[in-house]
Amino acid sequence: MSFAGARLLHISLCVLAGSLVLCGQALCQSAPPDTPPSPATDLVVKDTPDDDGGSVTLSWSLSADDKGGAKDVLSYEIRRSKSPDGPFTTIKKVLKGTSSTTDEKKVENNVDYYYQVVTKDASSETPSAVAGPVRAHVQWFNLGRLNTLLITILYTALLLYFISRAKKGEKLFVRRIAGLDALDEAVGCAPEMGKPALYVPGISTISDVATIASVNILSGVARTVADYDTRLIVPNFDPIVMTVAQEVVREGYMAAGKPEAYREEDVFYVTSSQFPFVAAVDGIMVRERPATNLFIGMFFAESLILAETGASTGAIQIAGTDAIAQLPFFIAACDYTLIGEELYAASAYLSRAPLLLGSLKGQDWMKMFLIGCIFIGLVTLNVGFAGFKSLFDLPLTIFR
Amino acid sequence: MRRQVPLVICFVAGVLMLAQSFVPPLNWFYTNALAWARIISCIAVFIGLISLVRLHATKVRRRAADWKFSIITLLALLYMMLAGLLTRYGVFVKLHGQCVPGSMGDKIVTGFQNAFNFQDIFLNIQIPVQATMFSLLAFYIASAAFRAFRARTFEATLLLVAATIVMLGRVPVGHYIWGVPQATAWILDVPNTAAKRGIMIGIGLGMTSTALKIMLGIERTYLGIKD
Amino acid sequence: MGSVPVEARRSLVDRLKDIDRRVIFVFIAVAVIIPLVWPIGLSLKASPPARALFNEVESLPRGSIVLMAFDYDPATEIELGPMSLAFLKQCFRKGLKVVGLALWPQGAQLARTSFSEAAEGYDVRYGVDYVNLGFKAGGIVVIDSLGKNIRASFPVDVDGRPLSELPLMKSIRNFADIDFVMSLSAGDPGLPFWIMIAQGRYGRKVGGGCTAVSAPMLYPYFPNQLVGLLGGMKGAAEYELLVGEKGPATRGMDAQSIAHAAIVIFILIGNIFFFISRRRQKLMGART
Amino acid sequence: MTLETFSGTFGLWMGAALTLCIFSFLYKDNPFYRFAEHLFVGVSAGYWLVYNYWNIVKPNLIDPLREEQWQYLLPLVLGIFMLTRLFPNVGWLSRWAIAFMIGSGSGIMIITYLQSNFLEQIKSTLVPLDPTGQPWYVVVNNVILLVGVVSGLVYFFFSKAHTGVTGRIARIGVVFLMVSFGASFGYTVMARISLLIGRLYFLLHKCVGVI
Repeated sequence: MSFAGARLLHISLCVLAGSLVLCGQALCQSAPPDTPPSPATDLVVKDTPDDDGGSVTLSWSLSADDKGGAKDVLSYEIRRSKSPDGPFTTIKKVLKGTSSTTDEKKVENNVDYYYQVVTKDASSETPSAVAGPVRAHVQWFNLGRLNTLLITILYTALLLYFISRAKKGEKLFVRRIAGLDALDEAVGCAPEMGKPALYVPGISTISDVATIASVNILSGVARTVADYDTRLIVPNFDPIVMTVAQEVVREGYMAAGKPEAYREEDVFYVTSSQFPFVAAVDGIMVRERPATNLFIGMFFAESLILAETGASTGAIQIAGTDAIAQLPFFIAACDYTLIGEELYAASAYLSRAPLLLGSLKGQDWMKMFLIGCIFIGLVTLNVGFAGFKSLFDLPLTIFR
Repeated sequence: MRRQVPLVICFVAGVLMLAQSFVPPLNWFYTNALAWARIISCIAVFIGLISLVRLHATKVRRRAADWKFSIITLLALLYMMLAGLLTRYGVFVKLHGQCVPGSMGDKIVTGFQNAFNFQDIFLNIQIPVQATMFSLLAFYIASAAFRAFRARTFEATLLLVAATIVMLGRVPVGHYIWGVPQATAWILDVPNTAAKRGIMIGIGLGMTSTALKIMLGIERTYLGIKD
Repeated sequence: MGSVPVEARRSLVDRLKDIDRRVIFVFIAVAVIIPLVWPIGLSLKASPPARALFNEVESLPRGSIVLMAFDYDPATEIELGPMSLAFLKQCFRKGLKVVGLALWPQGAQLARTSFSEAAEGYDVRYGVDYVNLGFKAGGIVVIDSLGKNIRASFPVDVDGRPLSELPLMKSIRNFADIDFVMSLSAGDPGLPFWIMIAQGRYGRKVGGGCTAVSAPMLYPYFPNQLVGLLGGMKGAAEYELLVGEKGPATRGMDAQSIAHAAIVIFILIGNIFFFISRRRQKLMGART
Repeated sequence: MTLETFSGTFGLWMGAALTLCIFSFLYKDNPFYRFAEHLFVGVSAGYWLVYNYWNIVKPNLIDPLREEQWQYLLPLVLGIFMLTRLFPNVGWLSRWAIAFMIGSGSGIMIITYLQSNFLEQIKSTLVPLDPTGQPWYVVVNNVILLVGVVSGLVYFFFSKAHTGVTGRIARIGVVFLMVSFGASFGYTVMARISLLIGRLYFLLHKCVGVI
């Protein structure tokens, strides 16, 4: 046996003996045999970007014993101190397999902090090297949203430009929107049949822009209905939407010169729960038999229950929504449907107010801009330059 | 005062909301405004309640059609309010961030003394009726498909064909027909995605343009004030 | 041919073209009810996640302890209830012991129903072969506490009996005594938490069932962190197939197939009569 | 029969009876449906009132005010302004609260939708069209996707008549819209039938016991 071989044997025996002892100890303590896990490495600490301070971001490379599955490492403990020598206090614990986290636990701005990540298994732990110092700062601008800001500015500018041109009296063309052309006719046929018209302004809140778009259409509908001396029934899902609807309908009757014909009890609250609301509106449709049903605003699964019940009463139905999932059902069960953006165009289309028409033109220009972006993006992407595409990343990381 | 103040409030709230997404120190406005809006909505429920009670009380008083049923609505409303707000059990108990009605601490209240309590009424009335109303859709989706899916025009034919293929592709029976599962996946992944994206972009533009007009006071119909 | 019969036939075609919707309603109801009462068992192939779950449970030795979480409510019972039945039947047949609990308040009651339904036809006794610990609020905190001591969170069972009176619970202290964890989860708190704690921290094998809606979100956990997953009613039907018990999900999937076929047939009928009546109209138009 | 099972059985039958009341609407409107409908509206309105109080008003308004977090006075004041609607001569104050909600809602919508419906969508439309290194059908699908998105956008042009080239492109857009609506319709059928299966299973299994 060579010297090296003898030495190897000696070491092996020692290790064997050692582990036997360890095993013995372990058995006595009824704990599994254990060696401390290898530490997490490459700990990097930095101020969390694009926030209002009070946060530090940590990232590290996993311990060599953290391989996923039922391995040695159980968790990592994040410890923090104001000095590199400690004392370190535990801030939080993250599960194995995690290699980054943020510390938001009472982090003071502009104060130096030092961190270490402690790798833990069932019975022992190994600290990483200390990283730092790091300071949390307040950022006054969220660079990650720079692209959003630019788009917002561009879009606002486009809209304002066309609105100002419209203000100067420029004639603006708007194409036909069948659903809106049908609106007057549909509302007009209710009085001919001696029946009321029903208007459901969706089942969302007033903070939802779709609801406001609906309220705008309601305003025009109310005026037409008042002209014909018909009842307009408006059941509501949200009390605030109800108050707004009442104002708008009353205003419509006043504009038509018939304030006395307005009945506040026809614009009422039902309940803020989806299906009871539908049950009640279904009841109204089969009992009052409105000649026209208008479902305009935000809708959910109940859309088809409303539209099918309405169809069974033989009413003319016009729907409009930006709820993409509900469009197929309205299209199947209603006579006309305002699809997505058409709902928002309705206000301008119906009122022909130049300011509103101007904004439609702005929207179209934005679409052109977008199609342009898509083509530029495709060309650059397919010649192997991905930089243009990454301009549309959220959050934007290109400038970091 | 009556016209200008709301427009100013609207503008300032809108600008603050816009600004907070670019200026991190203004983030507080986002969290608070959402909470405030929720609180205002909740207080406003009281207005809804008055409207509901007034509507049904009027029906009862005038002996209008179905006035007897209006009594049921009023009684149910009253009962739920009393049971929910006044019961000594406190019927609502906070459980992991979400209030679970009808529980006392961790133990669900059951038994006769609570057969008509808040939770049981919710369980035995609200839940089954809600589920049944929802399930009416199975019937309506069939009758709508029957009526609407006629090959009247080219577009209607497309609607019909796409719907039929996907409908079959979703269930075991469709897997007996060659090509249907593949066609279903393709329709959903390619043309469907493309069209949805077009609609989404349109909605994005329409909604943001309307929102901007609202903020700037160009769109103010909602105030019920005409220029 | 005279003009009168044409008129008469046209009206029949028109009438069929515009069938009363209530006729359609009846057919839909029948199309759903018949397969529910008399299941057909249209061929269905078990997907890999369902098969993996089945095999894993099959490989557990007799007497192993399975922890089963009923994390759902009546709204999702039609999807998750059948899974619980098929899974429990497999456990009872294999002689596995089942400890049920719920992180959703109404889950406790649903567990009670599932246990008593699944126990029918098997020689199992409450307290010996299975227990129902009931509901405990707290979600992830409850799961975590099971790692240390079950009694801390569940001192008594669903009926208020102390665990010490239940023979099965005498040998169970914490996760270390549990061989398999199954969570039927309709959302939050649910399967992701079980994976995170029971699998991630305590290294237990975790399987699960979820609604069709949340299945795409949970599939990525398979097979590394989840030994198997059942998604929606289809997943439940697959499991019934594997276990060999044609249960509510098989019935449900049959009903789905038949109802879909019924709708397609109605669409076809509508179109056939639409074309016939249009051709007649054209003919009539040509005549006059 | 214990009291508990009595209450359970009673509840079960109540649920079953109400289920049938609602289903009866499929035949036609009738007093049973009216009964269920009016009960349902009353119960749910009361439920939401109570729910709102315990889940929002109490924890998010009353409790913070008790703890002297005075910034919560603002929503309280705006909420009270909202209630002025009930009194015609001061009702105009409610517009302040409404304006706050609409303004903040609009502000957040602008950012959210420009990000999710604009930037995100452009980004996902920028797909590789280079046939090298990927199967031909992926490229074909990407081209179809692109055509669909662009023609869909052209359909939504408002300031241009749908004639000539614009008209033809818009018509392609309509083709995509129709296929998509058909597909979504077909896709949803399964979920809706599931709901019915759930209800019928409840009736047949729990109440009648035939399955």
